[in-house]
Amino acid sequence: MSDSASQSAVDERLKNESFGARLMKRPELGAIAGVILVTIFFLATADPAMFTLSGVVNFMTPAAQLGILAIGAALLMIGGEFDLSIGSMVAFAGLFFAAATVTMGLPLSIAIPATFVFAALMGSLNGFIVIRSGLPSFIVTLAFLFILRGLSLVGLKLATGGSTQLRGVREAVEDDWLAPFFSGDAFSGLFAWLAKNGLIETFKSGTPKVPGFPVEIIWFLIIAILATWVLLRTPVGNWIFAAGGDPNAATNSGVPVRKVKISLFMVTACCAALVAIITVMDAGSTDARRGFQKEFEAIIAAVIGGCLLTGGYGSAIGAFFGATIFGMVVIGLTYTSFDQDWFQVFLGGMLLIAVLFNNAIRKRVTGER
Amino acid sequence: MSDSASQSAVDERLKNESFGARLMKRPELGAIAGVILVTIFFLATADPAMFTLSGVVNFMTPAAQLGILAIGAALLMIGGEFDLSIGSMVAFAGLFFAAATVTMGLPLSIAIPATFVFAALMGSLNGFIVIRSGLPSFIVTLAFLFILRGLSLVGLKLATGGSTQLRGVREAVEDDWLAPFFSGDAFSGLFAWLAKNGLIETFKSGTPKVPGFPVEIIWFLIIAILATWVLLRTPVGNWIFAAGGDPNAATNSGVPVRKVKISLFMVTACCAALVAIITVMDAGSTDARRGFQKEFEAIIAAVIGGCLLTGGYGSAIGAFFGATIFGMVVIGLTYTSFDQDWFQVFLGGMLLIAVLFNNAIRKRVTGER
Amino acid sequence: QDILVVAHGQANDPFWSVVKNGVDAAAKDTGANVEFRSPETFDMVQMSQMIDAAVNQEPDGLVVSIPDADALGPSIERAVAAGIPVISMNSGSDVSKKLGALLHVGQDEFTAGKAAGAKLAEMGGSNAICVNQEVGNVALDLRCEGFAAGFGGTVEVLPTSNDPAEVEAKIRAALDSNPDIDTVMGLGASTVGEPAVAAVEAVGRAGDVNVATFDMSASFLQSVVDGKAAFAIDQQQFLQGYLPVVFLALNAKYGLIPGGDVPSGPNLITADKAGQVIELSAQGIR
Amino acid sequence: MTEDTKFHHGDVPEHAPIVEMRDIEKHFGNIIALAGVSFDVKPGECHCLLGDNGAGKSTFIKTMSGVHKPTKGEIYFEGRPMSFDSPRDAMEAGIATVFQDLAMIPLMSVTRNFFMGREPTKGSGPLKRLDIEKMNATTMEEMRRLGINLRAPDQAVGTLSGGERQTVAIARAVHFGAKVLILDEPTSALGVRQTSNVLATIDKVRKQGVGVVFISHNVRHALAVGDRFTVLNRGKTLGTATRGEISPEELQDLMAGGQELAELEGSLGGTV
Amino acid sequence: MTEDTKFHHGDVPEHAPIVEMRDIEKHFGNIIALAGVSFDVKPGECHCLLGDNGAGKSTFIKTMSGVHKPTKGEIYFEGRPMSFDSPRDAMEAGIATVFQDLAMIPLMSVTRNFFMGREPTKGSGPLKRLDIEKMNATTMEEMRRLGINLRAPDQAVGTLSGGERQTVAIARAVHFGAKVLILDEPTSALGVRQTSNVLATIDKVRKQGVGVVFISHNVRHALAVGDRFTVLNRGKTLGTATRGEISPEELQDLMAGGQELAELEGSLGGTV
Ligand SMILES: Nc1ncnc2c1ncn2[C@@H]1O[C@H](COP(=O)(O)OP(=O)(O)OP(=O)(O)O)[C@@H](O)[C@H]1O
Ligand SMILES: Nc1ncnc2c1ncn2[C@@H]1O[C@H](COP(=O)(O)OP(=O)(O)OP(=O)(O)O)[C@@H](O)[C@H]1O
Ligand SMILES: [Mg+2]
Ligand SMILES: [Mg+2]
Repeated sequence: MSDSASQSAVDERLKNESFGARLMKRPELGAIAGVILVTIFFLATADPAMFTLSGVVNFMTPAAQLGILAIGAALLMIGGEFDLSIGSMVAFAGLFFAAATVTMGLPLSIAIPATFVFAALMGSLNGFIVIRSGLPSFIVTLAFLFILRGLSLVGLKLATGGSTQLRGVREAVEDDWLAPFFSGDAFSGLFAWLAKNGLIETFKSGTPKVPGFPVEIIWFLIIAILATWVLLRTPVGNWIFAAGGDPNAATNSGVPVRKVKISLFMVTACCAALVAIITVMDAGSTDARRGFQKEFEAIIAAVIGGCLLTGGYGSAIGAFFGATIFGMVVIGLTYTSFDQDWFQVFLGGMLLIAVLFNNAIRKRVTGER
Repeated sequence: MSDSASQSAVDERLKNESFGARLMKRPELGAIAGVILVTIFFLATADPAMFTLSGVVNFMTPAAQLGILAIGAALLMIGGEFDLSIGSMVAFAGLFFAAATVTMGLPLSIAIPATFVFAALMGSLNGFIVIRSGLPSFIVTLAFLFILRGLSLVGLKLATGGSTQLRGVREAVEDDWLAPFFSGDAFSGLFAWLAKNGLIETFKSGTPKVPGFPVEIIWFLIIAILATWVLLRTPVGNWIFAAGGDPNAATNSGVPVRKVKISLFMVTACCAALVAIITVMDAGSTDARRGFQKEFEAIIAAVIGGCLLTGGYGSAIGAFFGATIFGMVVIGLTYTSFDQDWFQVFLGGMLLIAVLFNNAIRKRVTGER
Repeated sequence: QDILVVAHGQANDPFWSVVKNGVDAAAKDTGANVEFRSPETFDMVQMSQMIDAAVNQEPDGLVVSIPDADALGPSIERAVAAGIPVISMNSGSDVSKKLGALLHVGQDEFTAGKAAGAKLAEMGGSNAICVNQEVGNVALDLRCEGFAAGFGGTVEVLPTSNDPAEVEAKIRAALDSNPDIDTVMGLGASTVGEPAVAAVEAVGRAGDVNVATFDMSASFLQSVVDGKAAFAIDQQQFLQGYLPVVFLALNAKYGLIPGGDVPSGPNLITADKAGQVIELSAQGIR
Repeated sequence: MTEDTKFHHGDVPEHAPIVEMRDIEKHFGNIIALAGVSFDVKPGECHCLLGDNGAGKSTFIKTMSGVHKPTKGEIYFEGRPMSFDSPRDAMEAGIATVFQDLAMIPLMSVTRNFFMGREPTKGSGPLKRLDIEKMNATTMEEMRRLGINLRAPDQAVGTLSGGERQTVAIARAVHFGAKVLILDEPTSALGVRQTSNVLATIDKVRKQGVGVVFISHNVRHALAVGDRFTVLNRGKTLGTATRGEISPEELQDLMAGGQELAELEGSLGGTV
Repeated sequence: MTEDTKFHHGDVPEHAPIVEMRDIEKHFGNIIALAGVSFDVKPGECHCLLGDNGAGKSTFIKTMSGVHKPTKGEIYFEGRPMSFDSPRDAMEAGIATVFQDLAMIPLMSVTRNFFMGREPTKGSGPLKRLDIEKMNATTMEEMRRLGINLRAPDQAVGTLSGGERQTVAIARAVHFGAKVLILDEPTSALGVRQTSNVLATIDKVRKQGVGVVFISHNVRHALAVGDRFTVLNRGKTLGTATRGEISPEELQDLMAGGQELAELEGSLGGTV
């Protein structure tokens, strides 16, 4: 049976493939052409302030917050399910966290884990209902979209005695040793030193224009790398692709599809909780409208980044670039001199052009048809 | 080869099936249990006014407006695609129609066909891009969600000279012979006669509580019947199911998948245009927020009614019941004495319970597992 | 007595939650049975259907806001025809009488915007952005229009979403790319006002740029106290919820009704008054 | 069907080919699936396409039935150069195909799958509608003819057994096959009885002047009905042989890609 | 593989069965797929499950491998009553299955499909990761052993040819098969060479004491490797025969559901 062992080395049934083609074939790099196109567009049309350090940090901050959600959503979509409740989860986890720190006065070392545990519980409830009932996750999590949003309002009114804003979080957590991990800017010492040495821009007063790297960007990078590692390099990643690609076939091949899906719901909810914690600590307050429609934007970012709505295909890095494109376009248009009435028209047009371009490039490079 | 012709008459491999089981197996009837549950709930909790004639008409009106969109969305979903731009299309077609009648003073016999033609063109553009690029329709129509919404804003400002609200439609079309088909109440003579004879409720002043049957309900019924007929009794219906079930297999079997999908995009856009015309004529005005999130609600209604998000399965009657459930819950809560703060919690809870109940009943009756 | 309130703003909107708190307080004080209802988004079609639903229940009084007289007119006239006393509040002062409402409690968005614009112009502003978190919501669009009318100088509308991070980034972007901007007008305190203050600080122009906003939140008022923001516009919307209910309750009981419209604002809360208001704002009363 | 059917008839009818394919190449990205294959099928003959797994048989017949566009090469249909844009075009020209993956929609009923793309209607004008009774009756009848007794014509195809599903695809192609019938491993999942029915059916349609392209891994099935045999190997033809020119052993050798089978032959005792 | 493999060995080893199924019934809604089937498989034997299309073979082995829960009936695994909640449970007990629909994810690569659910890792702690090189090498090797030379292990399974895909499923089951190996029509899409390899592989694993359940429509394949033969017909057993007790003709007759084949036999010339 040792026939043709030599054949596998050089197979006459293969053409040579360029390096570019091999890169573009990877779903995680698919969205890169879109990022480049959008960058070129704004380099040409936007105020140069957009691509200074402070400008980049400025548009990467909302992109990072969206991106953390988008990566969670992407994992779940690859696993074949949706979670429409993440936007409401941001509001509800924010309320939970704010109430824990302000109303109950708990230290962060308790409040943060508690928020995550709580979010994970809600996520697993979502997952459990989906798995048990066999209903589409779209409709189940939609119900939780409404329920959690409503509960946030009720909870806020309870916690504040009538207002829809709960404030005082910043004061409550200011001195906590965990606070720097979840709010403010990282490496502020480094940036101050750079500013002193004239390596980065400063205000006239001498303080650096960018006091540091917002922590959400760092979280965003960490989570993107972690999710990519899990997807591509661990058994669980394989199970996620399998569960989304064909749950029946996956179950029959011994993949614990139910466990995988429930875990993904928990992860997604925890991503929402992380965004909630970061934004609540940044803003110092929370209100009932936090995270409004974020589920939608997260799915958009994941799809721009190459995830299939039908599951089984996509990548975390793609969601990363998708969120970046979305963030750049939304914020970037403010740097241009277009009439802002046209904002949505441009937003839609840019999204469409970015994905079309992306797609065209990929097809051209990989020779797919 | 004439073996066992007798076997096909009574097959020992079949158990008897109850009539209920056969009914519940049909996707178009799946949502009926949910309607019944919701009705029972409101019978128990709501003001009895809800189930008087005027109450029913009252909640069926929004249900019908949503339902017209939902049927379009359901057909498209069965065909395997989404249209996220229908909400914006309602706004834009509304603007188009209002501008045609008010600003340009065209008669309805020109304005209405023009609006439909225009909507169909936009729909086919959507479809064309989706088919040509091979991108998911989710992302393409999302771009049009933004573009059309933005254009509505720009167009309104142009048409009104700065305001985002265009008024005066009612005055402009009042005397047009086509107006009664698209606005107001049908059979109002009949209802007045019924009221005079005390057969239906009146206000203290003697005017009937229900002046007639709102035309949107009649359109809703017509479209539901038509769509069901097309789906179940025509070749095109078969093609729609096939195109959504597996576009490759369908193409290989000779189904003109591209044409089917583009037509469906056009139909969906025309449904949006119809809703736009009806609501603009009813309200007498239009604004830039019309139809906001209606795409979402339409998809919800279709999914409640049993459509699969992955395509290839669902029904128009299901979407009909789905929209009815949604409309009943949204308006019905107005008739109850629940605190508005809890509105969303109830809305979510009711939706979840309705679909779970539905599902449980169907499984029980058909013995599926 | 049954009194129904149908408003165009949602219960989770900071502004409208205060209105609702007023409604609830009036319900308690009068002992009437009051329900507050609103559509899920700014949706005139659905709102007219909700008014119809309210009319069907033949309440003893109906309170409505009227941001679009064309769309809501027929439903309100139907209520009046059915013999239900109607009071309009918040928006619609111009059409209230015509549609048959007894009176109007509130203040026009346009007027409020105009007052704010005039005040900011007086404070030295000449180049402003009006940050609108819900473009197309006619009630909000009117605020910007009024602001532009009162302000006189250049006014650019900046469309954003409800997300504070995005609002802050966009305001920073606007300030970065146009150094002439000296005034930021927000249409909501917690969604726009607070991020606007943060954005102005982040670009290092605190003091040069005047920030003002419609409505109030405790955090924004704190900024006013601290001198980081100019003022907040208070419509005293608690009154818009409270008074109509009380009037209708009295009307149902004794047939009493005031003779004319009640203006509830505008009321500019500047640094000197802000301190007292913070507590009340944190409780959802102002 | 009559008992005296003879599969082993001698001569290939001499006609111009219905479909002729010349030097077809097909690449998928960097993968070369076909590296120049020529092939034709004449009316009334059964031309067998044989070859190892992955040799390119399915890819080849997909270019013939309009699913793939060839990267290079020409297709002649009834003598004229032709390029099918879609399977529907090919179908309308008279080519019916049973694909290896069957091209069925699992969620749809047997009847709806059977008539997918070519639904019969009754009535006219706005009342024109599917002739459901006729569709159901035809489906049950055609299935029974191939040896499958369906429980009900509205069972979803996804819940049929493998062989039942394959039979639906075959029955459909036979029912609509006009000039050329392409069968890609049609008997792979079929039972003994169903297989014999399918082979008999091939013989019958061939007699009616239809050109049949038959792909199989089973030498016996190929020899039972084939008039000519073309063997593919790694994307290229190893040549075409006419019935009688070649012995079963030679053919089996070719199908396995030449010398390699010899090593294994002993262990199988000729059972494959 | 050695040249002197003998498929035709006489005696069935006398052991207690690994899996025993008693009076299994399975209903889907109002459809009765199995109406009481008993079956067992012993270590080191190859037990063939034969029968017409739609007889219930696939449904039966799916209850054995934990996919379906039987509506009625008992399952004993190594003598103890057992009810598998999921295929994973069955797998962990040592049952590996090649399903008729193969249970592959088309969008995933060959390697990822091969190891799906049982991925080897290297490293430890947070650095524990898939051993990609080993996975790729194993996949290529196991495929080559069954006669398929893949171009690259990262090709998506959806783009493989039918036979290549089936071989992935077989190679996977053989690689992981521990105590019982269930093969549902494993050779249906395979070429001559691949088929002979698979039959030889069955023989090899049986010799190692694994119990094999083999479903086929090909009498020759069944007779080549089978020790016992159970025939299903319309959801019921027609009985079990031991090698030698039954002639190929009798078996073929039974597989076609009894007398019905006789009518067709003549026309086929024993070619099926
Ligand atoms: N869409 C595709 N993308 C990449 N490679 C493909 C694609 N389709 C087929 N191939 C490759 O082309 C080769 C030929 O495949 P094809 O399906 O034609 O083989 P086949 O002769 O039908 O084999 P079998 O007998 O196993 O069905 C295979 O090696 C397969 O991996
Ligand atoms: N999920 C299901 N729902 C309804 N009926 C089913 C389902 N699965 C199988 N059946 C029916 O049960 C019967 C047995 O199917 P099964 O797949 O077990 O047959 P099989 O013996 O494997 O046939 P083949 O040789 O064609 O593969 C078939 O008639 C099929 O239609
Ligand atoms: Mg093939
Ligand atoms: Mg089977």
